[in-house]
Amino acid sequence: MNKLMDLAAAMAQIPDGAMVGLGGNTLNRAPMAAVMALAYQGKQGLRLVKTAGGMDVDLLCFAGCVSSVDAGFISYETQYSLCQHYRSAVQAGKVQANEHACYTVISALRAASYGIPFMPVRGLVESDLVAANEYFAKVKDPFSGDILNAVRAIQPDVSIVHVHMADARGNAVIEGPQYDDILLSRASKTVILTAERIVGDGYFAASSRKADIPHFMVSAVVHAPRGAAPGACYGVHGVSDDELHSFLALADAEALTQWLTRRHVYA
Amino acid sequence: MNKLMDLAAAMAQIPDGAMVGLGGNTLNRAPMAAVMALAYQGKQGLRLVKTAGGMDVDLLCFAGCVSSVDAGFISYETQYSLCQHYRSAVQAGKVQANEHACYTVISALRAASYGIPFMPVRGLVESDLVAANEYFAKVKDPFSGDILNAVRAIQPDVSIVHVHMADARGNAVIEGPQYDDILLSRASKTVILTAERIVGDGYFAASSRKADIPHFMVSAVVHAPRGAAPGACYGVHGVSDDELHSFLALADAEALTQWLTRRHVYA
Amino acid sequence: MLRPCDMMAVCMARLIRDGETVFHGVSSHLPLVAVLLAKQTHAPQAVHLNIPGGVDPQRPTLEAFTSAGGTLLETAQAQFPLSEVFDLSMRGGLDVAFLSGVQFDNRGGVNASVIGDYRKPKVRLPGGAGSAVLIPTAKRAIIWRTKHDRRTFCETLDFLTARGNVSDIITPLCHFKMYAGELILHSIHPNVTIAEIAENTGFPIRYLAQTTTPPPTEEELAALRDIDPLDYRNLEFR
Amino acid sequence: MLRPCDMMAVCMARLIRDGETVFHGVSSHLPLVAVLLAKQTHAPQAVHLNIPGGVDPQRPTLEAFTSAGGTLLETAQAQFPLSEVFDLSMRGGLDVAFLSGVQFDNRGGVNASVIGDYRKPKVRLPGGAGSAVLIPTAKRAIIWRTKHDRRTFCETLDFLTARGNVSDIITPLCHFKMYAGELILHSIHPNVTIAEIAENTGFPIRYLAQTTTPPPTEEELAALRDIDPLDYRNLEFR
Repeated sequence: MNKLMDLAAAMAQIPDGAMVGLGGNTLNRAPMAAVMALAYQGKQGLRLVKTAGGMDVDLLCFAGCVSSVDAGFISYETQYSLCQHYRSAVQAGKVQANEHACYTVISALRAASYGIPFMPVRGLVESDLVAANEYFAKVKDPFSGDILNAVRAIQPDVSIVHVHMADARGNAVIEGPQYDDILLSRASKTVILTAERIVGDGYFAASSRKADIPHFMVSAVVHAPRGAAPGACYGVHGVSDDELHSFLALADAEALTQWLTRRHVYA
Repeated sequence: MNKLMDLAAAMAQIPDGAMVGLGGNTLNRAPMAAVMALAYQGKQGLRLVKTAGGMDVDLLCFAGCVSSVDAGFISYETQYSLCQHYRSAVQAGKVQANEHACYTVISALRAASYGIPFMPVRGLVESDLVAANEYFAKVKDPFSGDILNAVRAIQPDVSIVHVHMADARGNAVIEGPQYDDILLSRASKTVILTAERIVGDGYFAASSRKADIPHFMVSAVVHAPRGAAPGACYGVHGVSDDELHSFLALADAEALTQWLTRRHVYA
Repeated sequence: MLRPCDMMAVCMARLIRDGETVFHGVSSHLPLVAVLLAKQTHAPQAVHLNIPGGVDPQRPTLEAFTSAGGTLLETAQAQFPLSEVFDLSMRGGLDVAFLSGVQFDNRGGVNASVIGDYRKPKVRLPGGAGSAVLIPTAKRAIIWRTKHDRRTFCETLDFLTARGNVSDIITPLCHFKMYAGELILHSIHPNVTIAEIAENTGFPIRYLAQTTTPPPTEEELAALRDIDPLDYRNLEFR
Repeated sequence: MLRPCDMMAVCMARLIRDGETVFHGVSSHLPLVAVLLAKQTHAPQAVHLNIPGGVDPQRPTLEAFTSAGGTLLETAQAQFPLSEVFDLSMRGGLDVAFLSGVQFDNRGGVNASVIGDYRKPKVRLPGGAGSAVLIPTAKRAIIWRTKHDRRTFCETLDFLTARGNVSDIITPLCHFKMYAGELILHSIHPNVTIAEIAENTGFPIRYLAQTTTPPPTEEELAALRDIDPLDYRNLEFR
């Protein structure tokens, strides 16, 4: 089955209110082209899931697309500093920040992947996060009777992952660091891929490097070269300093719309 | 740190009564050279762990080294049929067969790897295995109140994994199917590697194929070409039909000792 | 001469629908061949899953000693090993699992564990492998068993390894199907009589209609020879 | 002129013992440089773990925009990504985790979450990343913070992201150590006075002895320039 489509059509599959997992890590291989298309399409009420987000989460918060963010860390890292739009949206009560440890996002995704409703977790021994969030609870080890923490499963409706290579059916390879993307693909109901390069149907069968994401988990494949820009894509390009600064300098929603429109026209 | 040693020295690290995880699957890449050395050294009371075992488990049961086997399946598959020594030992009450679903072995190893005492599992809905085995229990989902099954963590004292390549520090690669060996390496307190090939210290740093098992989990590295024979090792050799038949024809413990001694002399 | 192994492989293959995710494990040459047959005939988009983790191996070289070897991975498109196949089933995404066993009752129960007492067995069997978790979670568990006698198809199991979503049982004599919670005779293989089945089955044979399993077509037989030139589908009968 | 970033990197590096497993995360150029420095000097067998999963990267090219990029993997020996590093810590196998935060009390508590109320925060901070699970499970959590003022080192945290095994806190002014459950002044960096520290710390400064942090040696400074020629260890001070 040929799942190739353009970015707009793929993003149109995602309804308002969807829980959306985002691949990559901070400015590394985040699915930025897809994120910009979501913003351009004016999605509402997205519930974002990521271990460590950056510009992806910030941009979607800026564009007013987001109702909640489940993550361990949201920042551009040191060089490009804080996610001011995320921060403002949370402080204004527009976005609910569900703070996890990065590991409890991983644990929650594992639970979804394993079809179980929760995952026991070490850690969180003394932390206000446990009492503050309904997705943490205490569970009793049925063998020893000991009490430990548990996190509720997180099953995104869809995850968007930017990959280096995909075939038209959705078999895909990520080169270099994979971050939590393979797990995200398993935990989610479906996966939308943006890919630097589309390879032929026989490519992976003939290669000793097999696809990391098998086709039957994937509902759409988008050819999106530089689909992680202005962030970096391992082995392909680094960050685009100018583009990042042009985004960070945007004054308001109107400026963002113009910025997105300009990029959309050029896409 | 150079962890290279001969097979006898590596196996001497394993005390009687140890819980030992075995890599590979049925006759595929089981650590047979190590298994024969354990038998030759006359280990007692080993508690074996494997998803699907074959000749490895059968030989150790034949040699009287085993007190229990936690596994989902024990057989040579169809061509070489049943593990008669395992079967006899269990029927004679010498070996305790702790039957799992292969997946509950995986779940139990995951629990150990994640540092948690149990793992919730779907499945086992209607099965006498749950009541018959103390390592299964019911656990309540703290979020919904639903009851589901749980399996107790299994943390082997040591796992023995036969790999294609290792460096002297213990970085190792498995080519082709990895079965549950990567998980075994994470769940166990330590790992002993037998390797088809020893590569130099800079090998993995220079290669785009990074080691699957990192050195700091490994306590011994043994150069053991054909270390999976008479079973198969993917990409290296198939099964040795003659050797398998010579083993399967052994009449009693004395014949086994002679067979092991002959192999040991030739090793 | 119609061989049971060919009839069984074809009967199993026809149960696979196009696009379904299908798993088989170890000691499973018959289902392995059946999946490859289905993909080569009516179900090209079925997704072949296996223990070494090769998704949709393309014309793999079969190996006599294992149905879980590396040749299933080396020609595959993607890697998706056993642990992930199990996970897929646990979260409701596996359509078909091929499994076997040693005793079966007429309510879809399977024993692959022991004859006699669990802790002091008269016969220790290999074990259920994936059965205990796959039978309740896969949408359909299809059972094949090359023995069909009264000890195999019995009133009462010595031990219940699993019960759940068994949908079909294929034997050298017939095709059973679960219907309203009961294992009923669905079709009788060519050259087999219902009396023969009744004689070799430890519970009463019930059916909605007496039908004959359509014999393998020439196309199916040719595909079988092509897929499995060394006749490993017959291993369990040798 | 001794720069705070050099003093901090050296101070952090010296806390790493040979053979230890050591992890740092995102926004962590200072610990990244510190780990590489330790491995190049007194702790060649320390095991460097990071988010992209590169175990012991060899002379990696550092990147300004991230401390979790692919260059840490491409020169590595083995792959061991974030999820596995966390697992390692959860099962008791991680010796050192480098973490940061925004507020610290004198009992080893860390706030990286919010200023003000959790649900209606005055300031939403980036979040604790691994802190809530690593601080209680790693054998030692070493904190670095490039700000040292009374809002950062305070009597009462707005929110407790984590408390546990914090062993050391390194700032531009000094090195704190946990001792009997209390954060005490361990050593004062060169050219800093104890009055300056007291003035900028929101809880009473206590100590067993007034000592000065040994300044970086020539060898350490040369190694720093070699490891980090583009001076990313100073990013947080720019």
